[in-house]
Amino acid sequence: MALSAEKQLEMLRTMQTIRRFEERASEDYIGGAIYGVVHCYIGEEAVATGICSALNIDDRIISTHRGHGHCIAKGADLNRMMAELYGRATGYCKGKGGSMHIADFSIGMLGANGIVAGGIPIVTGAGLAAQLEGKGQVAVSFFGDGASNAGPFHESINIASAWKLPMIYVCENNLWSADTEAKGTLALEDIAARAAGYGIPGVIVDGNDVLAVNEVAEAAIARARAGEGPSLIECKTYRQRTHTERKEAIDNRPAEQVAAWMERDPIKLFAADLIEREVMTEEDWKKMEEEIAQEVLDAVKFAEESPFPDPEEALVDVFAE
Amino acid sequence: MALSAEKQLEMLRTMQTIRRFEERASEDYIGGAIYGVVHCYIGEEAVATGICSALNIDDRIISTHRGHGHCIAKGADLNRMMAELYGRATGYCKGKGGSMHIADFSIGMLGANGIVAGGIPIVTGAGLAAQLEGKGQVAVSFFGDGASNAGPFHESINIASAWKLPMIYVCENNLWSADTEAKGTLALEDIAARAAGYGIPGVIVDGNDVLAVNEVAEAAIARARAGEGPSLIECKTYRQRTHTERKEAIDNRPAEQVAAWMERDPIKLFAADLIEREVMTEEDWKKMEEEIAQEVLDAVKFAEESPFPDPEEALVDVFAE
Amino acid sequence: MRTVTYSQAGLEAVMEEMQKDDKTIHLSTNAPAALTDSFGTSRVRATPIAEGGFTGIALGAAGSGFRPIVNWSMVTFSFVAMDQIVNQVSKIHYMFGGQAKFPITFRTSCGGGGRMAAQHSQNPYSMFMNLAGLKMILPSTPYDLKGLLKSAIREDNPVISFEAGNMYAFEGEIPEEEYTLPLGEAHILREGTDVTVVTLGRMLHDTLPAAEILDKEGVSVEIIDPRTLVPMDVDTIRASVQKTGRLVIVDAAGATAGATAEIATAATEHAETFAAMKAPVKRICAFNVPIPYSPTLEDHVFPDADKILAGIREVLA
Amino acid sequence: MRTVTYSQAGLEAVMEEMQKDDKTIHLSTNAPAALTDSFGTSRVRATPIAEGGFTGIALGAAGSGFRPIVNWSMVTFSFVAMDQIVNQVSKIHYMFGGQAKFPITFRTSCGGGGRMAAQHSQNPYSMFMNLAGLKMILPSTPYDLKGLLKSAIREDNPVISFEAGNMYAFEGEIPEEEYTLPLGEAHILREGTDVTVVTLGRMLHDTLPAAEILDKEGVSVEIIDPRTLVPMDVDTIRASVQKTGRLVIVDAAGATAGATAEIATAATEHAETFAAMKAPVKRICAFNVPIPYSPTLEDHVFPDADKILAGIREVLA
Ligand SMILES: Cc1ncc(C[n+]2csc(CCOP(=O)(O)OP(=O)(O)O)c2C)c(N)n1
Ligand SMILES: Cc1ncc(C[n+]2csc(CCOP(=O)(O)OP(=O)(O)O)c2C)c(N)n1
Ligand SMILES: [Mg+2]
Ligand SMILES: [Mg+2]
Repeated sequence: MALSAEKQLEMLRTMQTIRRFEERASEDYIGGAIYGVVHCYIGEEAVATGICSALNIDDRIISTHRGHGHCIAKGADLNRMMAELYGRATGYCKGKGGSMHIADFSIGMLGANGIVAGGIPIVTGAGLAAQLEGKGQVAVSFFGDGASNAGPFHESINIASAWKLPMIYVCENNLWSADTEAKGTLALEDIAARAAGYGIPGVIVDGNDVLAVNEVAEAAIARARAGEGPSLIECKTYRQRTHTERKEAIDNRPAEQVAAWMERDPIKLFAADLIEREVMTEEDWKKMEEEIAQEVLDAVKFAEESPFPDPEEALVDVFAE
Repeated sequence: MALSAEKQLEMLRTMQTIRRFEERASEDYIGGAIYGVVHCYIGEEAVATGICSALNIDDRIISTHRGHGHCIAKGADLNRMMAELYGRATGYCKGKGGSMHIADFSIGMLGANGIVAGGIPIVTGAGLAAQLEGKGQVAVSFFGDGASNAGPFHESINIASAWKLPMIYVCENNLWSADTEAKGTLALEDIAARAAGYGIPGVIVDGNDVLAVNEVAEAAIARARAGEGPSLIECKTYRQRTHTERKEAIDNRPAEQVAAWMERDPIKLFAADLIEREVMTEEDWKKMEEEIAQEVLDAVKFAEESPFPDPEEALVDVFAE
Repeated sequence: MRTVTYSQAGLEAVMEEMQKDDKTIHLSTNAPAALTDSFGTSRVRATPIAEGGFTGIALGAAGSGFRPIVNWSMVTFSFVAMDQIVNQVSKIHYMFGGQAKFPITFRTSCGGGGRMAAQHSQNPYSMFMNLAGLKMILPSTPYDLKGLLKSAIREDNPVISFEAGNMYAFEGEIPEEEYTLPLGEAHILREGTDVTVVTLGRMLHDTLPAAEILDKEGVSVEIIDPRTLVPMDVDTIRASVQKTGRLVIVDAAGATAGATAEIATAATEHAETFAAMKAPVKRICAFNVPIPYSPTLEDHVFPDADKILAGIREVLA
Repeated sequence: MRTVTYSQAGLEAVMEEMQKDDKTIHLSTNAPAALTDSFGTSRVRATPIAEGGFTGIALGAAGSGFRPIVNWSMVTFSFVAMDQIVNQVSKIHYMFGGQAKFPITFRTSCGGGGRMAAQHSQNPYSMFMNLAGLKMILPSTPYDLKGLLKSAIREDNPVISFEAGNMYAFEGEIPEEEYTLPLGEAHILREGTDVTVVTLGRMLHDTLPAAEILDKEGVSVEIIDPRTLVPMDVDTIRASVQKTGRLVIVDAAGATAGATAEIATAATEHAETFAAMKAPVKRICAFNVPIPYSPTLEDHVFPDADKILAGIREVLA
């Protein structure tokens, strides 16, 4: 099914929004306005975008420590995201979470999660909820190649397959987990091969090609909505930046590997494709970029003008009232 | 490679020893001389025997909650085993462990383990030790179908395959985990299919055929000793008794399923085979059974005559001195 | 009133609450027949042996509008799920700024006395108390279990029910009509003026006879069962110690950094209570060892009526 | 003497012990370059992100003649390995009747202050104290870290080294020559007669200035750093409280069932110590909440020099 021009432009917009938001987040982290740790999704935007553009608002997703992309792709508000990074009371978590814990349950975004693989069971529970509700919703778990070596991956995907939960497991295989190469931590080339251990489909897709990702997502989602159970999708992708933002970040990945993947920047590729296919003009693209840049500036302004939480707020929210 | 007559008879002896030991353990559990909980291996003797008869004394194994068979197959002393079940000071664990925690590190038996899947990482560490020592030892992990759904299974086998550890993972698929059918907890017929997720061989074998088990074990062990890494062996078998011994045990498994497997009793099959192949006579078999019966009686006597540990012993062994 | 076992009381609580609210679901490795019969295998799930997995699944279902009841069975199996319990369940409401509710009830049997050895015997509740974000009950009778568990299931927060594994056959009376017991209220089982004895869980039943014996000797013992570990009703305990001047705490867990240490300190850090104290606090606890198998060993590890009696006498001396 | 960072001190301890004994191996998700360079990738393993798996692997290697050093990195990642820690590591020597030794050292960074939020900030050591079978160190200086960690690596038992994550850049002096510090001996950093202040881990550095201020006011503060949580040197603490009559305990963990509760109770349950006490015990702790991200929130959660000063004054009043 060919996607409408509008839809495709929306996807490009999402990808570029993630890019620009994170470029600014990185800057402000180095500058000191954002604290703790920031993991950028830059280079992997096609994954979150390709998947989430096939979802409805009441479908649910969960993210990882590298969460901005999933938030934005699921429709989160940039202002409240940036305010959260700035540690302000107007942030999604009132300043309690920061970059690693942005969530928006109202749009089915069950949160970034700081524990590798920790979110996979949780979103599988959203899949159980969807099955019990019987309204055809699905749930999507995003996780890294590193997470696919962890117990919760196995336990969750096994339960989902045994119970035929409407789940899509999306492995963002960016070839590295922090400074450790995937190669040394698993004896497989393709994580999708693990699907065989659960009797479910496992597909491999170019994670830097948003339309390709969207296509496999549509198929997996249709399968899930039809009650046929979970799928595993492996997206081959790469992070363009170091594992976390640092003032003097040292990238220990081979320079040629980095360079090769920079060539295949998912946004450049998609923008060029859209221009070539005359879905948009260079002009349109420039305008879109400018609009997005402005949105990010607005978000920063919102964050900057927001108050820090009152210290006593630290004692609130331990329990729901 | 054909096994010597002597070796085959030794295997039969091991199987029958497990059987008789556990029949008595069950009796004494019901009678009150053995405490806590007893999980019988009866019906699955061919697995431990087939595997362990391919191992050397300095190879290491780990067991599960259902541990007597692995202990005996690895060469543990019946007296000290029975004394442990009787809670006596002369037991393998000085009465601290009981049925679920019999270990004999001097013969490479790293213990029964009461936590489902809990032993799998531990014995994988023995595999790491073997690799570091470089003397060609291997390590074997026994675990159930139920355990194969647990995180530690996945994490361990993944690490072993990434590091090419000299490991053999032996899944005793007896179709049930306690009162829950394997069918409902995983969407696969064959657990061996999980090997594909780690890029290692996965083989299926009739777990009630001790020679067949031994054959696949030899191959996997040779591979491991050669530094080619781990294998997964799935043994299709069945427990003839309920999950644990109980005064009035209720078996909720289908009666036909139980009956069909009783037909395929691994000891009866192997004894008949040995007689048919004239490796032994009916007479020999009877004599062997009697000798074993006597050994078990001796073990009971040893246990009965051993003292209970002094209460103050409870405070010893928290730390090694 | 009618007589039910501790086990039955727990089941009734679950049944009644599942009847009442079809958003309640049940997860455990062995699905209880009574539940599947009444509510079907859709709401009552037999899970694979993957406590971490299904604890997380329960959390996600809770965040998606359901009210899961999870039975971990033995508390020692809960350690398999500890990342989900500590990093997710206890923190998620807070770290997301309170935007969603996570009503989950965890049931688990703890303790010892069953000759089950170290991996199936433990009273580790204090490990969970240091966390923030989990409520915890420790019911000592069928009446308490049913009433507290029903409140737990209705709570909009995660609650762990630490149940005494060797008490499931223990009988007690409960009312015919429906009732609940509030979380966070201690129960004074016996009023007294000479010494306050705080008992945790099943230790109550070994303490009551000791109190009777002392009563005959003219010593008046006040017995308090906190019933809820978090939130702890320290006010009731402090008021009692202010009256009696003496505090003994009895627990079938090891003392070190245990619930008993917390209760002791709740008294001794409180000015009025400290001022009223006539004797050192006394912890009567299990020895800090893994639980051994053999009866002679295991029986030595846990407090019993004799040790409790001796311990109380010590602070009266 | 020479000046090294806390981080360097830890690394030196590991390097020296790995040099000495080729049965030592190192496991962590990120293999430190300094170690792989010196000892190769065979002894220094970069593991998959599977803390449960590699904790168990370390245990099995320990039972097979090796001396693994495991670095969990953040303590919150250790919860993923909790079944291995609680059910296996802490119990295995005991439940097998002492037949084999399991020498393992676990290193982990704990604490807060880094704006890392709830899943990367915690001081959960008291959770492990209630277990039996694990020793634990909590070093507050580079000198202590190196000396204690070397002893830990030489121990024939599992030891956890709880290191303050926000202290890795902290500098201090260590001797040129080799040294070790024994486990189980508290360190009296400052003698005094009016009040005993027990500080845990990095809290020492916020307490010292408070003591200086009080000194100028004529109040004599004794500061004790237990250095080892298990075994805890209660004798030193009790002797001090018997001298000063007052006990304050400072911890960057929540109070509930914390190490502070244990230390408080070790004093108040001891007859001579209790008799000498002139004021209620005082815990100065982090609030019992998950650790929040925003600086204004996080700074409010942990004790600081002002809160410590105020707390000490309170027991002197
Ligand atoms: C249980 C756990 N262990 C370790 C970490 C530290 N850590 C954070 S991200 C990361 C790498 C994750 O790799 P991957 O899953 O491939 O995701 P990526 O960062 O590549 O997107 C590690 C080791 C953690 N957060 N949680
Ligand atoms: C982590 C954990 N969860 C639950 C249990 C309770 N339990 C003991 S044995 C068992 C079934 C194990 O099934 P399987 O692995 O197939 O082994 P089998 O008993 O069939 O040999 C269960 C659920 C346990 N011991 N450990
Ligand atoms: Mg990765
Ligand atoms: Mg089974």
